[in-house]
Amino acid sequence: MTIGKKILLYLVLILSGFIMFFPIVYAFMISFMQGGEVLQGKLIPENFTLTNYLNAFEKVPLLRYLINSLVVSTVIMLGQLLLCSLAAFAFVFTKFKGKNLLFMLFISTMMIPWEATMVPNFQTIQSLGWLNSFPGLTIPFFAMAFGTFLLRQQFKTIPIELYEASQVSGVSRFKFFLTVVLPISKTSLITLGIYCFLTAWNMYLWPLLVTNDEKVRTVQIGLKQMQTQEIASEWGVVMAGVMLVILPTLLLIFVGQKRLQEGLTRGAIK
Amino acid sequence: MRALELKQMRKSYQADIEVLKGIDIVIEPGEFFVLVGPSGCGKSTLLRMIAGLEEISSGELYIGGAYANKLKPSKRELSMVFQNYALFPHMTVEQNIAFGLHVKKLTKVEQSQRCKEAAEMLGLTPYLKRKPRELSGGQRQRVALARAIVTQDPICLMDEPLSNLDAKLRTKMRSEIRQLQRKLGITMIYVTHDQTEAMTMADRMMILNQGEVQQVGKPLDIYNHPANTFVASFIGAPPMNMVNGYIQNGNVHLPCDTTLPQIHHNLTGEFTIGIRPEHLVRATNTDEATLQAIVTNVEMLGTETLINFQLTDKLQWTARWQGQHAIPLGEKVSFAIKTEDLVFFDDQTKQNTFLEGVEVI
Amino acid sequence: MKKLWVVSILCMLIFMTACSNDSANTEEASEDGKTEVIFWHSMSGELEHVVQEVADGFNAEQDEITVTPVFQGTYEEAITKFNTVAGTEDAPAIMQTFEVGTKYMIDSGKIQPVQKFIDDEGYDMNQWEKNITNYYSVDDTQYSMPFNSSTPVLIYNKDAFKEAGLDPEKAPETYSELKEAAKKLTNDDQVGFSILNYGWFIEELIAVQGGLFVDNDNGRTGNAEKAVFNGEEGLKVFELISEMHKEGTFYNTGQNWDDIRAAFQSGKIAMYLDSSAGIRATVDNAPFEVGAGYLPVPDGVDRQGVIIGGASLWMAKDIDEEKQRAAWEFMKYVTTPDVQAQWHLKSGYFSINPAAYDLPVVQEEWEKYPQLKVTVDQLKNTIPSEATQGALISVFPEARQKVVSAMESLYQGVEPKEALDRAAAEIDQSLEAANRKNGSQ
Amino acid sequence: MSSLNMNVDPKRPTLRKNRFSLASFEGWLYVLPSFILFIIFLFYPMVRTVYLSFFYTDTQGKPLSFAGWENFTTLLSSTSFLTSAKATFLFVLYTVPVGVILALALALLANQKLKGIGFFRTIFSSTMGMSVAASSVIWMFIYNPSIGIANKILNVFGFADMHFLLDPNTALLSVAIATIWMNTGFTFLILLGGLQNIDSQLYESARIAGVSSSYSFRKITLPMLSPTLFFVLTVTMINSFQSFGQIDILTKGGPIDSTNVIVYSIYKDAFINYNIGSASAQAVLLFLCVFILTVIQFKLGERKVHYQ
Repeated sequence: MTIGKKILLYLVLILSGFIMFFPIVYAFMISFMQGGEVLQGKLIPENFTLTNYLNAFEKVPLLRYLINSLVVSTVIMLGQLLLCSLAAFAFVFTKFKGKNLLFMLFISTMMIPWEATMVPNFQTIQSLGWLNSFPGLTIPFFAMAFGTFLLRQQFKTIPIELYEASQVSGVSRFKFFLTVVLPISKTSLITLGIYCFLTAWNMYLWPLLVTNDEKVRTVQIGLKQMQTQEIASEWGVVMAGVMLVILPTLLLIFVGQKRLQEGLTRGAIK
Repeated sequence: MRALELKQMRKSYQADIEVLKGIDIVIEPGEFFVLVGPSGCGKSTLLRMIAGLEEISSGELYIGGAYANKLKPSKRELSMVFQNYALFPHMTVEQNIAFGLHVKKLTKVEQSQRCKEAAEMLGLTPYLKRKPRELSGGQRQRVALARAIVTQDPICLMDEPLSNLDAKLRTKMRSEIRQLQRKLGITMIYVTHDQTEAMTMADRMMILNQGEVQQVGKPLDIYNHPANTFVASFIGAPPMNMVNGYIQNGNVHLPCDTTLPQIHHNLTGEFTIGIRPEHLVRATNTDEATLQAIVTNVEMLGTETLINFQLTDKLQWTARWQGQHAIPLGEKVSFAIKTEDLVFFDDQTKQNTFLEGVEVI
Repeated sequence: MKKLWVVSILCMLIFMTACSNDSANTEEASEDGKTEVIFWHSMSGELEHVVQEVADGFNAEQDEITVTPVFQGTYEEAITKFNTVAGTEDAPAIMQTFEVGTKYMIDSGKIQPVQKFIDDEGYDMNQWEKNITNYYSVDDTQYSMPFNSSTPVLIYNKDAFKEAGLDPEKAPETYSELKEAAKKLTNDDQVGFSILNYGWFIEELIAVQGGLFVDNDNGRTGNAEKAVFNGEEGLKVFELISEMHKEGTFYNTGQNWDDIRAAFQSGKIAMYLDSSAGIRATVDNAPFEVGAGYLPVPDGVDRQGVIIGGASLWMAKDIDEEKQRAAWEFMKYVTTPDVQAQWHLKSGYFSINPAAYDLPVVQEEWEKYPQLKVTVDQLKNTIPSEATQGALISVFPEARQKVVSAMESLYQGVEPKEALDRAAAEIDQSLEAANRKNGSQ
Repeated sequence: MSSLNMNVDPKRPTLRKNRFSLASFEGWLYVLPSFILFIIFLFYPMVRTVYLSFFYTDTQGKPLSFAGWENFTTLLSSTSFLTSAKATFLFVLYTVPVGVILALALALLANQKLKGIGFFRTIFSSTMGMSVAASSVIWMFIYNPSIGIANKILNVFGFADMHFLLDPNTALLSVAIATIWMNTGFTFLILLGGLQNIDSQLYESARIAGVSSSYSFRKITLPMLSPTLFFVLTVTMINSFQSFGQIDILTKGGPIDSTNVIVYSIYKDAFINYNIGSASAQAVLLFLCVFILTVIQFKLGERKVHYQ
């Protein structure tokens, strides 16, 4: 690579990085603005004080919400990884009647608009007595067509010889799943895990519907609680809340990104 | 025909880790040149530097006399066969072979003509419409070869092209590649870790270890006159037998109470002494210098027999005898040794004392 | 990897314990002998704190009842949830619903009109502001208890007025004054006037002229069957917007409250209509002097006054009478002058109980924010009628969307009459469908 | 998948049958947990929705009387639904191809071996961590005609102010841009993973052959990346059809219904206008539409996709 090309690449990288990251920086700036500064169209706050952050913690039990979100997202993530990998495994490594039809059925669930399911699901959860509880917040999301689809694509790249080898050596299918399929697919599992976690972290309407209590409520509800309609929202505080809420997810991406990279290079050297 | 010249070529990834430590070599046009060494010795890196896939950290590369350090891979007029063949899974054999030919400013007709020739030469004609995954390992290997020769570049680089094949096929391909090279008269630079491949195929070979050249030369010269203990044990199977001994008063003392009488060199002191297995012949008459040892294992290969025996408590040697010898295990056998068959390596530098100071090319 | 497992297992553990705790929690509440009143509301931001303070005040004052306010998202979200749980044990005792949901709540059959308790106790309703309670009263039955109430006002930039040579102490009162002022205020960087694309403001601008929104006396004497806002009054409003927009003295700020406030505070617009509840924050945040005035009327039209906006508190049916009574106690507490004074000062909404305005705390605040008094006066001067009582429509939210679309089409050059008629026709259809359903019930 | 048959021993017919049904049972066992949850939380509500779409409902969502196809015929003949359908398709058209191409470009950029590339990768994938609600609020400020940065930038380049979200001609496009930004992080990460899985020797081979980089992009990168691309396209298309949060916050379906995509229209009918029958009918139509498109995509796509 010539120096000129390198410089050009870096320029493009920096430019696109700036464009991609700008909205987040903007939110960060707003999170330090007081009162009307935001509405007057300023870009850089007058001074960087933590008042808004303290306010955000005061306004809603943010810490409690953060812990709840962490628990809910982690449980959903683990549940999804488990169920999706099991189902994807079945779609790739077992043979049963109606498999293809079932797969199409699975995929079709992705197309069901959530608006249509919200109210009936709420009633189901209510009749199960799961309102205001972690099962109600998590279990409906354990099955996920998207994740099953993603893992199926990944599992399909595993050479069939590996499966045959395990059959020959008398290893049970489940053991093959645990000891061969899962470790090989680690990268995909981590990617999917991050995705699941983030999606769960960003849920709003469902947690709002099934909870009545700050003991189980999640951060996105907290964010909504900070905004107002008829009265001017304190955007500085709201953005401080946003920053606090996206901090864990950004950290996760940062760490996950590294792990991802490790996983990928390890796979490449082999 | 173009020669290749490497001058003090070095490669380092980080400042302190040097993968190649100054390689100097001239590869003659039309030569079959083999780079051999254990894995991790830097031979593939060297090949990739020649190809232009890796940057040259320092030193100079000349192709056909022209400075080529900064040349793009495609401008070096060479072809390359990769270890895993690097076939495009989504293209047919024909498309794979013809890949990139359009850059050579050939007409469509010429392209397909060349492609057919290459396929014909390698017996791939029936498979032209197939995808790589529908081929056997040997056929894939041939596709990779065809893709290299179709370019008609004067230099061809091969990076362990046979390592994914089974033993029998490997032997067959070995001679095929050699014949092909002769037929086309191209310069071939061939990387392998297999000393047999190197011995059987090379016009000349270069042995690398830990980024340093150990020895360069014709296979037999190297076999007969290994430059150091590394080369001695790397080239030849089974490897050269070695033991620490010393020379005193013109007598060679081996640690197994064996003393060889005369020596026509003026050597004295401690040495690592080596001897090829085939030089440990069965003692037939008593006035020969002999070595007596207990047989621990016997491998009969039909035309020859390998006899393992306990030289000292910790050291086993192997002898290779022509013919079939059913020796019971545990028997004490006498081996005759000729002093001129012994190779003496400096105890400190591990260099062959006979070759010391001699330029080895 | 190990760490990851530890974290996962920990999370699972928390999860498990949380599950097992859950059933215990619900029982605990009733164990201490107090009646628990769950109060669902949609007050977010600073308002949620004020609601909590009111509830805390009530809980501290007596030891029979505990009121627990729970935020349930926007009005729409809360109403969806209420709709689903109404009639079950998960239903709240008190439910806050926006003004346009009034007809819906009445029709739902899941609420208990507060009139019952007023009658039972002979509670004196006259201490409440008639112009507020009227909205939630149908056929002389008080259905819900007004809670957060607001009206629209004209907000303007006094500094800009001075610069344009206008009297900063005198807000434009008629359309011609408004237009003239807007013309003077409009320059390269500033546009004279703006209205949020929100149906409420159109309703108000019609009502202030004494015009009706739907037939059957604004739906107060029978189910509304036809939209009538496309009459003379509505046309005047739309013509005003259309003309000013064509002149370039009207700025389209979209549907977001915050966008229009941003436009005002950044000096992009000099006058706009805002909710009385938002005034104080606007005054605080603006880097210039802010004035407030009454809603403008067309020339030669007598000002009738404004309709109340905001939300009210509803009581659920099908719950223990004891809980209903407890909820009623809380509602009464909320309307006491002291509480209302606090509410008015902290939230910016009106006091339901006008007595609160005479309290020194309020008077002091008014000294600081004379703009607040303007809003109260505007409400006080309102002449009660079907027009200012506000419309009662089952499909009100939908109607508002249609009006917004009509407003938006004005900016695309559609004729005011055409825009209004189209919206009215669409609302007629919806009304017809809704009435048909209700009829077949 | 036919190679899976190989574990069946043809010499022992009795065992064969046993094994097969056992395997079949086992297969179901793995799928069962997901399947049960799908039935409870997706299929049951969907069936209910289909059921309701054939009824007149009261404002509480209870079916009143059978309506036959009327909900559908009313919808299909109403201009507002057709506007919604048009907006939806345009929105998908704006977001999916551009979004995927942008993410692919970023992934190609971030796949270079450069120092500090990890930092850029993190930056590019960072939008994945932003919730739709949070991002929408930020974009609301960016687009704000009076204070937003977007107009300030336009002014710097000498363009006049734009009313991004207020002009029916630009609103959908503006929401689409915000959506593309929100989705890029995830799409980027998946595509980068796909790129890194391509054997580097294929590119080296191309370098030696001396083909142009655009040629090797067309002949190597795209075909090798096709399974990933196919996946990303399918998923972003479905997601795009279901975009809701950004529309709710940025435009509320306006101005003049120009951004009133079907999902938002469903939301309005179900949660604001209490018109459950119509909402259900729209949900059914949306489902069918996405379903058909996905089936077509699978049929066309799987043919073009090269699994290794």
